[in-house]
Amino acid sequence: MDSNKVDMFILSNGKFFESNQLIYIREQLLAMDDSKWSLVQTIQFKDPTTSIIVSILAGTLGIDRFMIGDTGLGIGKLLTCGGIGIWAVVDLFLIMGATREKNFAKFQQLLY
Amino acid sequence: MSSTFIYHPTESEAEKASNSYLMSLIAIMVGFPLPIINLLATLFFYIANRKSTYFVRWHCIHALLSQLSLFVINSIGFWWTISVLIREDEQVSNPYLAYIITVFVVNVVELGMTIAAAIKTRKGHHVFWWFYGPLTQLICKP
Amino acid sequence: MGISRKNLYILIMLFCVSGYSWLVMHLDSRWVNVVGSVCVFKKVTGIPCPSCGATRSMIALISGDLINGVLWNPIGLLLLGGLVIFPFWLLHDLTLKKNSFHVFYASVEKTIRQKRIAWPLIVLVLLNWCWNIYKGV
Amino acid sequence: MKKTILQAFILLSIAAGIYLLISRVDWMKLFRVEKMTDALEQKLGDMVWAGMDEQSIEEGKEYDRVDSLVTAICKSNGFERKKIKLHIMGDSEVNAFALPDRHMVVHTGLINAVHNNDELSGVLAHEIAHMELSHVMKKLLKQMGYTLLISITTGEAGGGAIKELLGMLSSTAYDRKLEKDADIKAIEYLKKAGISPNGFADFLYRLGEKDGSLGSLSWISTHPDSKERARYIRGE
Repeated sequence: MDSNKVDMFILSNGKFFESNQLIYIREQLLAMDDSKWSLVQTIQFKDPTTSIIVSILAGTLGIDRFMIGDTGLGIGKLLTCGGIGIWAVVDLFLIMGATREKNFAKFQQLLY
Repeated sequence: MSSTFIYHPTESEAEKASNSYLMSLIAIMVGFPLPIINLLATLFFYIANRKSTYFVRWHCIHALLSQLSLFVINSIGFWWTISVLIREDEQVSNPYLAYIITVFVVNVVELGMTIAAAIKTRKGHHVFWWFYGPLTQLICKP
Repeated sequence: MGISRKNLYILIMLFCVSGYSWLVMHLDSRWVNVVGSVCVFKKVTGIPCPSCGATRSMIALISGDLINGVLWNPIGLLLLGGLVIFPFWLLHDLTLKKNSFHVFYASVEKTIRQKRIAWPLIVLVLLNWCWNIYKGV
Repeated sequence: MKKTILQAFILLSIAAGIYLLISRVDWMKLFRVEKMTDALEQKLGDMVWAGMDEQSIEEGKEYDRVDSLVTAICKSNGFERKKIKLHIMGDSEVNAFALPDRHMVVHTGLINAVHNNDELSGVLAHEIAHMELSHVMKKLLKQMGYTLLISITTGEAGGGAIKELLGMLSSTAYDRKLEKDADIKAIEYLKKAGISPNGFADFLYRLGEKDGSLGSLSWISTHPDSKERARYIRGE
């Protein structure tokens, strides 16, 4: 794929991934067929900043987990009052990483 | 004190390691009268990150160990306070007041060190506390 | 995608261990008086969260009081059911090296994500929440 | 490994050292714990009393009778009579209780229930013992601590708490150990005043029988095992 396009993608979507994943993503994109470009552009990534805000506001209700697609964990959190508060606190610091992992998994699905 | 780590951590590693310290601070505030909350929180944080890179794991354990000793000290203070408040044969006494003040001092020192550690690890520096550092080194292998 | 088998099993084990220790703590009524509500949501907003009262519900259920158990919060029924069933299920899976629970979990997650299942569930949770607030749990 | 153990040992010693150093200071004196407790007691006493003022009778035949008995006990035991604020209340309930800051409340129901002055002296000595042993404040502080704890943890602090607290006091529900302590002290006071504790024992025994003629028996309902108490008072 054209390196210009790849750099544009990295620039606009960089915040959705871990910094160490970006190198890998860049390599994958460069090796990718041009026909997939439109597909790459249509993927909706979740913003880690949004998820941490949701986590702060409604973490004890598990909304943050529902949002990034961990439905089971969200239910667990909802039913246990955010893991008696402890899980909610821990998740406050995990949710951004978890969101990026989800985004990365989504990107990887595209490759196969 | 801080020293160099065996490798230079990336930005995301530094952030996660720093989070482990930050989280212990928040957990103390959320669970205030109960000392076990911060211990459990750091433990769960470590479990969630146990597959992470060496730098992140190292700092999770570092934070966990420091919270563990804090938990012991604070628990004694907590239950002593409860018994002073509830039991008829336990009164506010000089040893009690001295202990509570000691607990306070220890917690403030810990608080300062944790904040410093959170800032330093965020910048990618390796924080290495006296006693806790070598202990973590023993537990956490690359 | 989704949670790995190992992570799920660790999580469920954590849930069971902490759930049982939580219940044992609450069997001693003095503990309830000393600690009171731990719900962060209730402390901050002043209104009970959807699962507030679940502990009291479970305590009532354990002592055989089915009616009060449901009245406190039906979620207690779900949680207690999980606490009773999960350990056996996990034990079965781990000893026979199977992954039936993981499969079950994944299928539940998939089912729940379907809109025609999700919406009624959300409404149910919200109704239960309203009931909780009305009861003043 | 060895170094880490050594460091652990040093760290523990430092912590212990800090504690020992801090405990050298007399914090009780520094924080004026006792003085603050006294001031609090006075305030609480005034507060409780403010709510009961109207029903109190501070003169008349019954007041004089109780007053003379209290004075007699105080005199022979070397207590300052002036410090005890005696209040008689027109209430048919058989009850007497001590409030913070040495307010002593005696119901007319109790005065009518006793057969003679010895019996009345026994009850009065018991309440004075509660005051002298600072049971009132001890109990109140525990109750306050408890309420405080609950309000911190549940976040449901309110005006109801303090009201409940004061209600607790008038019910005189002390725990068993404090009651026994007060009984033993009361016997001591009675003996010094030259009054036979048998009267007190008789009274307790009668309460234990739950004699219908006594009317409402709140004093006894909060003081359990009155027959047993009568027995050990006789045995002394």
